[in-house]
Amino acid sequence: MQPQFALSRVGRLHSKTAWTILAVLSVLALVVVPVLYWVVPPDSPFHMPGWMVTLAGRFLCLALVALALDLIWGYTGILSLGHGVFFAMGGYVMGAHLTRIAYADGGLPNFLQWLDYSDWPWYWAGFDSFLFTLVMIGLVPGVLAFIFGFLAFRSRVRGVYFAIITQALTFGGMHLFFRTETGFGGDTGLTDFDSLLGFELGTPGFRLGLFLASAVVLILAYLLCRWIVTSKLGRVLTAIRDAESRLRFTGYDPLRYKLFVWVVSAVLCGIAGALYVPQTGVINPSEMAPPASIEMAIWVALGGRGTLVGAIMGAGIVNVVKTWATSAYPDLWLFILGGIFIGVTLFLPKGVAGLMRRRKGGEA
Amino acid sequence: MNTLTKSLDDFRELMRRDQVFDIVNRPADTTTVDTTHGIVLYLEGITKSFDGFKALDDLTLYIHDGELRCIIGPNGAGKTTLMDVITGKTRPDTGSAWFGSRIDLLRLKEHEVAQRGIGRKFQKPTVYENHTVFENLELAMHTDRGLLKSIGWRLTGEQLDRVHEVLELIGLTSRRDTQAGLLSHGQKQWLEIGSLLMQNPRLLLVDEPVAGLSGQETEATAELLTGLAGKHSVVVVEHDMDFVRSIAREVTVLHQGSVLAEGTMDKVQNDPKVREVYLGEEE
Amino acid sequence: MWNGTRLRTWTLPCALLVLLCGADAAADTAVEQAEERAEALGGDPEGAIEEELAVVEERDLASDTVEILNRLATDDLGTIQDAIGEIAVLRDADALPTLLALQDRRLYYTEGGTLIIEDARDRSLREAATGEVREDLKTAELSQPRLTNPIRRLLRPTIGALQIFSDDQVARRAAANELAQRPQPEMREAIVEALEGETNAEIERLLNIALAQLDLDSDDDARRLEAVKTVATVRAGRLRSDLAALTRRDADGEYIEPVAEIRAAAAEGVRAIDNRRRLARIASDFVFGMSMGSVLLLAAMGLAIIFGLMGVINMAHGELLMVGAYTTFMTQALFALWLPQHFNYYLVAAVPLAFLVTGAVGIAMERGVIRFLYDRPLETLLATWGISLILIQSVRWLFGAQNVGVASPTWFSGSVQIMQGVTLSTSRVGVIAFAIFVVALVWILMNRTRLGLEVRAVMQNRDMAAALGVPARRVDMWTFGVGAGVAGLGGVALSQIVNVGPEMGQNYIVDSFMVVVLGGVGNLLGPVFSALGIGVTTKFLEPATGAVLATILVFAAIILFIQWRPQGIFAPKGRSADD
Amino acid sequence: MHSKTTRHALMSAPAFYRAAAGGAMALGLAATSTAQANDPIKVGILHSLSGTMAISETSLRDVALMTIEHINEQGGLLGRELEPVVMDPGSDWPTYAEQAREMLERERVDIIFGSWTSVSREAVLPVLEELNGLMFYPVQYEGEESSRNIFYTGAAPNQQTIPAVEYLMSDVGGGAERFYLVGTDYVFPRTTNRIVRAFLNDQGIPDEDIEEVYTPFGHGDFQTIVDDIGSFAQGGPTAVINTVNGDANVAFYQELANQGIDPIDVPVMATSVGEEELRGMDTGPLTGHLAAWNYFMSINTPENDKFTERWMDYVEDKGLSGGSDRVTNDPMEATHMGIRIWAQAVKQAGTTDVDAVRQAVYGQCVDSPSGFEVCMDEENHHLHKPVIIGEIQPDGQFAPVWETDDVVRAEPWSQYLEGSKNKVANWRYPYVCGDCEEPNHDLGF
Repeated sequence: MQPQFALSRVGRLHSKTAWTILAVLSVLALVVVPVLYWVVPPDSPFHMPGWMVTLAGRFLCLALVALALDLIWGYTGILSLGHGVFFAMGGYVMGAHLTRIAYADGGLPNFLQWLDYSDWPWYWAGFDSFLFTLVMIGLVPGVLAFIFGFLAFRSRVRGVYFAIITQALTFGGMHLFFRTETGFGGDTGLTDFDSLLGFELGTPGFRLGLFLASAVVLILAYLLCRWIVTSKLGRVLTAIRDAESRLRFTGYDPLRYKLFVWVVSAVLCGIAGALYVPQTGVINPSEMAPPASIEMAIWVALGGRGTLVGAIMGAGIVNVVKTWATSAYPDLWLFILGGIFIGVTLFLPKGVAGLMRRRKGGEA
Repeated sequence: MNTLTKSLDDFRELMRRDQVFDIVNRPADTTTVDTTHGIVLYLEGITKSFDGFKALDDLTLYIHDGELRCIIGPNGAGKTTLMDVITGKTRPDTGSAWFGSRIDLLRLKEHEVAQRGIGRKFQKPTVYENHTVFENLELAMHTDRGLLKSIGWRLTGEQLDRVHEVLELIGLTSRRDTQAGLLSHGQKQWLEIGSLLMQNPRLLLVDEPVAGLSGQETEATAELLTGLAGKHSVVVVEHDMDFVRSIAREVTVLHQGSVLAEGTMDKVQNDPKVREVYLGEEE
Repeated sequence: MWNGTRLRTWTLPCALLVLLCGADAAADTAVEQAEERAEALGGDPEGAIEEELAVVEERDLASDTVEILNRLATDDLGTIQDAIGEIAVLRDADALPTLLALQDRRLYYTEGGTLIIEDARDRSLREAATGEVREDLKTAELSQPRLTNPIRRLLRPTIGALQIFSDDQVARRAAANELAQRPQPEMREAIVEALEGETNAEIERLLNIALAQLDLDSDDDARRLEAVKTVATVRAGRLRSDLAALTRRDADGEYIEPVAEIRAAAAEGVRAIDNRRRLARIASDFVFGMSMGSVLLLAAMGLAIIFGLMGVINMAHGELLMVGAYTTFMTQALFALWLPQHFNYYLVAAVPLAFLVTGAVGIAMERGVIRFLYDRPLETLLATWGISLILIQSVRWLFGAQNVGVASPTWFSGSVQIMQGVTLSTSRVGVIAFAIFVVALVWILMNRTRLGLEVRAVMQNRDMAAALGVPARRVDMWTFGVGAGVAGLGGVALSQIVNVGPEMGQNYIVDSFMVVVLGGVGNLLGPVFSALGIGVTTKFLEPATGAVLATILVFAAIILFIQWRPQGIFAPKGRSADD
Repeated sequence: MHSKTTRHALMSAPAFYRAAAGGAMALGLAATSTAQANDPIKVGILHSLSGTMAISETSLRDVALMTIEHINEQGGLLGRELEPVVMDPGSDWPTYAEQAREMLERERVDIIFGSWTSVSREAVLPVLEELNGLMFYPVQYEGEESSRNIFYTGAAPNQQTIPAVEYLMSDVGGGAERFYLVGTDYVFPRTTNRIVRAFLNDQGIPDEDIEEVYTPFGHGDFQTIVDDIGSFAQGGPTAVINTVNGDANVAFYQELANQGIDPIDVPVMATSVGEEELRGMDTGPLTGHLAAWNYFMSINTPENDKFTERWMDYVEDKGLSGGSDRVTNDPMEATHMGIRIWAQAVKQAGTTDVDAVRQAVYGQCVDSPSGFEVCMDEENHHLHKPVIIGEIQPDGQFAPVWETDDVVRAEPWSQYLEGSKNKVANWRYPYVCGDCEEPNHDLGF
C-alpha cells in the first residue's frame, strides 16, 4: 500500500463497495418496505403485513442500541452492563410525552392520583411540548451518563468493575422506577397512549412512519459512529482500549475521551428507547432489569465487537432467532439461545462479522 | 567531594526558587520548562509508603538538563515507584517534585505531566497492539491532545516527515503498516522508544530498555540513548550492569527508597556501601 | 520433601471429609438443642399430651356439661361463645376432648344436634357425650360448628384453664402461658386456685401475670396497685395500652384511675415498656441486618472465590445457587421416600450433597467452557450467561416451571427470642451460623490446605507457579469446583428462607457481585464485611425509608463508595494493584 | 428475566410464511365471507406459559382447554367445533398486545380468553377496541375500568376486598379496629388499598389506625415489616389486609409465624393467595389465616364436585405436570364460567359475531361451582358473584368460614373513591359507556 493511501484511509468513511451496500440497504428500508406495505394491495402475496413492519421497526431500535454499545465496548473497551437504563430513560421521556398528550383534556393518570397529586408534579412539567421532549430524549440519558461516567472514569474504575457498577446502576434504576412514589407509573410504567404529533397511534400510516423514522435514525447513527471511529478520535479510543496507561503517559487525558464516547453512546441508546416506546405502546421498569442489559452486550459480542456492522447484525440475529424459537420451540428455545452464546464465545471470538471477514479473506 | 559541592550548589538554587515561587507569587506560566539553573528535575525529600512499607524514604535527587542518568538498585529499592512519582501516577506522602523550576509535578495528572514534556517508557513494552506502527507514532506525536481537535484531525506534511524520520531512526520503516501487536519483542521496545521520541519530551524516563533484547539490539539501544542525551535529558533504570556501564556517565544507586550513592560508574562500583548491598551480591 | 508433598496433596480431601463430618456433628448437636428447646417450649411433647387428653372415652359426662356442650352444635357465633364461657366457669375437665376437637376442626354435629367427635388417632366418629362409635355417619354429611378467630381466642384460654390442673408440668406451663396471653375474667377463680397448688416458679409467674391483668379492673386499690406493678415488670408491648389507659383522663378531665400512686406506677410501667421497645427496635434492626447480611454472604461466598480469586465473571453464579437449592429439594424428596423416619435430618445430608453436586456442575462448566476463556475475562461473561440460560431451562424441564416446596425441618422452624421484643426465626439464626461455618470452611481450604496454597500461588503468578511445578490447569479446575460447591452451600441456605424455583438465582446475581466488588477481590474478609455492612445498613434504613428506597439508597451508596475506593474495602496490597 | 425473553415472539415459522404469503387472502376475504357451517370456531387463549406469570396462568390455559374439550364432546356450538388457538406471551406485557392483534387479525379468532395482570389487560385493551374483539378476563382486579370489549368474570373490589374488610370488622371476624395494609407495589394493591382506606374512613376508622406499606416484587425479607405489624397490633384489635403478590407471600407468612403473630390475634386477610399459590408453599405458617375469594376448591356443592372431578380427570388424561397435586382455584373457576357464559350466548345469538354475542351475554346465567347461580350484569360487563372467606388449612385448602347470603353485583367504579364515586359502567342505551357520569349517546369511536 502506498503511503499516501495509508494516510487518506484514515479519514475515509467507507470503501466504495461498502457505500453501495449501505445505499442498497437504505433503499430497501426507506423505499421497498413502504411500497410493499402501503402500495401493494393487501391481497397480493407481496404485501407486507402491518405486524411485520412494527416488528422490523422495533428490531431497528434494538440494532441502534447494539450500535451504541459497540461504540464503547468494541472500540473503547468499556463494557457496560447497564445500557438498559439509558434505553429506558429515553423511553420514559417519550412515554411521559405520550402520557401528557393522552391526558391533555385534563385528569391525571391513576399512579399520580395514588400519590395525592392534584396537578402534574414539577418533574412532569414541559413534557407536553414535543420540542422539549426531543431535547430531553438526549439530555436525560446524556446527563445521567455524564455524571455516572465522570465519577467512574475519574476514579479509574475499569473493566469488570465498571461493568458491574453499571449493572448496579441499572438495577438501582429499575428499583427506583418500580416504586410508585417515583411518579412514573411504578411497575406498570407508562402506557395507554393515544397519539403522537397529532397522529393516532396504531394506524397503518403511523406504524410505517415510525419504521421509517427508526430506519433513518439508524442509518444516521451508523454514519456518525463510523465517522467517530475512523477519525483520530477513533484511534485514541482504540488506544484507550488497548493500552490506557500508555496513552496517559503520552499526554492524552483518557477521561475526556471516555466521557465523550460514553455520553454519545448513552444518548444514542436513549434515542433508541424513545423510538421504541411508541412502537410497543408501553415502557416499564423491566427494561432496566440487568438481564436485558446483558442481552444487549450479547448482541454485540455475537455480531462481532469493534465492527459496528457486526453489532447491528448481532442484534438482528439474536432477536430473529428468539422470535422464531420462542414460538416454534417454546420448551427448547433457551437451550438454543444459550448454546448459541456459548458457541459464539468459544468458536467465533470475533463474532459473525469476524467469520465473514475470515471467509472473505480466505477467498481472496 | 565533587558531588557534595554540586549538591550544595543545587541546594542554594533550590532555596532561591522556593523564595520566588512558593512564597511570593506563582507565575501564570507553568507550562514551559524553565531550566535556567541547569536542572531539569528536582526531587526533594520524597517519601512514599505502601501499607507501612517505605518504597521511597526521604529521597532527594536532581537531574541536570541534557544529562543521561542511570539509576540502579536492587529489587524493591524504589526505582519504579520513583518513576511513578515523577509521572504523576503515584502521589508521594511528603516531599516535592519540580520539573524545571516552574512546574510542580505533584499538582499534575499523568497526562499533564506528559504534555509538559516528560516521556516514559515502561518496563514491559506497551504499544497499541491493534494500531499500525505508523498509527502508534502518529498518536504519540507532540500536538494538541484535545478531544474536539481529534475528530477533524489531519496530518500535515511536516508532521508526516517527522513520523518518517522517527520510523527511520527506530528502523521500522518497512513495517510501518504492520499491526504493532505482530512485532517482535525488540521491535516493540523500539517502537515504544520511537513513540517517546514523537512526543518530543524534555525528559525521558526509560525503564529497563534492554530487558529481553539480544546483544546486538542492546548495543543499538545504547547508541540511541546516548545519542538522545544533550537534546533531551534521559533517566534510565536498568538492571543490566554492562549496559549501564556502556552508557552511563552519572549513576545513582537507590537502596531502600533513598539514594545510597551517586557518581560515575567506577566511583559507585568502588563504594563499599554499594558493594555491600548490591554489587557485592553480583560479583 | 517428597513425602511431605505427597502427604499434603491428600490434605484437601481429608480436610473436606473432616469438615463435612464436623458439619454433621455440629448440626447433630443443633438438632439436640432444638429438641431440648422444643421440649422446654412445650412443642411436640405438648401435642402428644393434648392427644392423650383428646381421647374420647366411653364414659358419661355430667349432664350439665353435656347440656352446655350440645349448644356448640350451631352455626351461631354468639351461642358458641356463650357456651365456651360457661364451660370455663364450669371447669369440668371432661369437656376437654370436645373443646380440643372443636379447636382442631374435628367436631361435627348431626341434623338432630348430636355432637360427634372425629377421633384424632383412628379417624373414627364418636358421639361426644357417650364416646359411642357411630359407624353409620360420614363427615361429608355432617355439619361443623362455626370456628373463627374470635372463637379460637376464647377457646384457647378456656382449654388452658382446664389444663392448668393437669399433672403434666409441660401441659401446665403451656396452659399458664396461654392464660397469661389472653386471660378471661371467667377464669379468675381457676387461676387463683391453680396458683395455690402450683410449685413450679415459672408457671407461678405466668399465672401471676394472668391474674394481674384481670386485677387491673379490680375494685380493691391495693390489688390494683399490685397488679399494675406486676404487669409493669413484664414489659411486654401488648400490655402497654392497658397501663396507658390508667394514666388518661376522661372527658370531664378527671383521671380514670383515682389513686395517684397507681397512676404513677402505671406511668412508670409505660415508660419502661417504651424504653424496652426503643432498645428492641435498635437491637432488632441490627439483628435483622446481620441476618440479611449472612444471606448475602452465603449467596456471594462462592462468587468471592470464582470471581474474586480467579477473576472469572460467572454470570451462572445464581444458577449454581439454584442447583444447590434443588439438591436440597431432591435430598428432601429422597429422605421422604427412603428414610421418612429420619426426615428431619435431610438438611444435614443436603449440605455435603449440595457441595458435591454443585461442585461437579462447576467442574463440568470449567472443563467444558471456561478453561478456554481465561485470557478473555469479559467474554466468559457471555458464555456463562449462556450456561445460566441452559441451567434454568434444564431445571424447568426436569422439575417444572413452578416453585418446588422445600419444607424446613421441625428443628429449623420456629423462632429464637434474642431479647424481649426481638425474635429471629430459627432458620435465620441457622443461616447466620451456617454463614460462619462456610466462611470458616473457605478460610481453612484456602489457608490450611495444599489446594489453598496452590490456588494462592497460581492466582498471584501463574507462570511462576507453573514453573515451580504447580499444575495450574488442574488448580483452576479444583478452584472453580470448590467455588461452585460453596455456591451450592449458599443454595442450601437459601432453600430454607426463600422460594426454590428455576429463576431463583437471577435475584442474587447483582447482589452477589456487589458484595464481592465492594469487599474487594482477592481476599475473603472483604465479602464478610461488605455483606454484613450492606445488610445492617439496609435494615437501619428500612424503617425510615421503606424497603424499596432502602435498597436504592444502598445501591447508590455502593456506587459512590466504589468511585471513592475502586478496589473495595480491602484493596489488594502493594503498588502493583493498579495495572 | 423472562419479561424480556419472548418480547418479539410473534409467530411460529410456518405461521410466518403462511401470513406472509397468504395473509392477504385471510385479511381481505375472510372478513367479508360468512363462515362455512362446518368451519371450527376459533377460540384464542392468551395466557403466559413462560416467565414469571407462568406459575399462575398455565392452569388457566389448561382449564380453558378442558372446558372447550367438554363443549366439543357435547357437539360443539352451532354445530361447529371449537378450535383453541394458544399463544404464549411469555409474561411480557407488550407481547400480550402483539399476540392479541395476531389472534384477531391473522387467526381470526371469535373470542379471546386471557390475561392475568392488569398491565397485560391494559396492553390488550386498545387492540381489542381497535379491532372490535371480545375478551373474557378471569381474575379479580382493582376495578376502575369497564371496556365494551371485555367481560370481567373475576371480582371487582366490592366483590372481594370490601366484604373481606367488613368481615374483619364484624364480631364474627374479630372486630378489627386497626388495619395494616401490606401489598406489592403495583396497580392492584395500590388501588385496592385506596378503596379500602376510603371505605374504612367512611366506617369511622381514622387514618392513624390505618398503616399502608408496599414492597417490591419478589420481596424476600419481611422481618422489618412483620416487626412493625407486631408493634402496630399493640394499639388495639388489628387485622392485616395482604395484597402481596405471588412468591413473596411465602416469606411474609413464614416471618409472621416466626415472630409469633398469631391469626387469632392478628388475622391476615389475603386477596391474592389461592389454592394454586399454596401448592408451592410450606403451608404450616399460613394455617389459620384468611383469604377472600368467590370460589374455593373445598366448597361442598354438587356443581363443584363435578367441576373438580372433571378437572382431575382431565389432568390425568392429559398427563399434565403436577398430576394429582393439581388444584382448582378462583380464576380457574372464573375462566370456566366465562367460557360457559360465552357458549350460551353464542347459542342464543346463533352466531359468533362479536356484536351479537355481546348483546346475548348480558344477563346470561350459569350455575357456578360455588353453589350460586351467577349472572352477567345487564349493564357493566361484570359478573355477579358470591363472596366467600376461607381459612387456610394445613393441607393447602381453604375452609370456608363465612359467605354472603347472595351474589353481589359488581361496582367497577368504587363508590368510596372521590374520583369515581358517581361514575357508572353502563353499556345499555342511553349510557353506552364504561366511564361516565350521565347518559351518553356517543360511542366515542
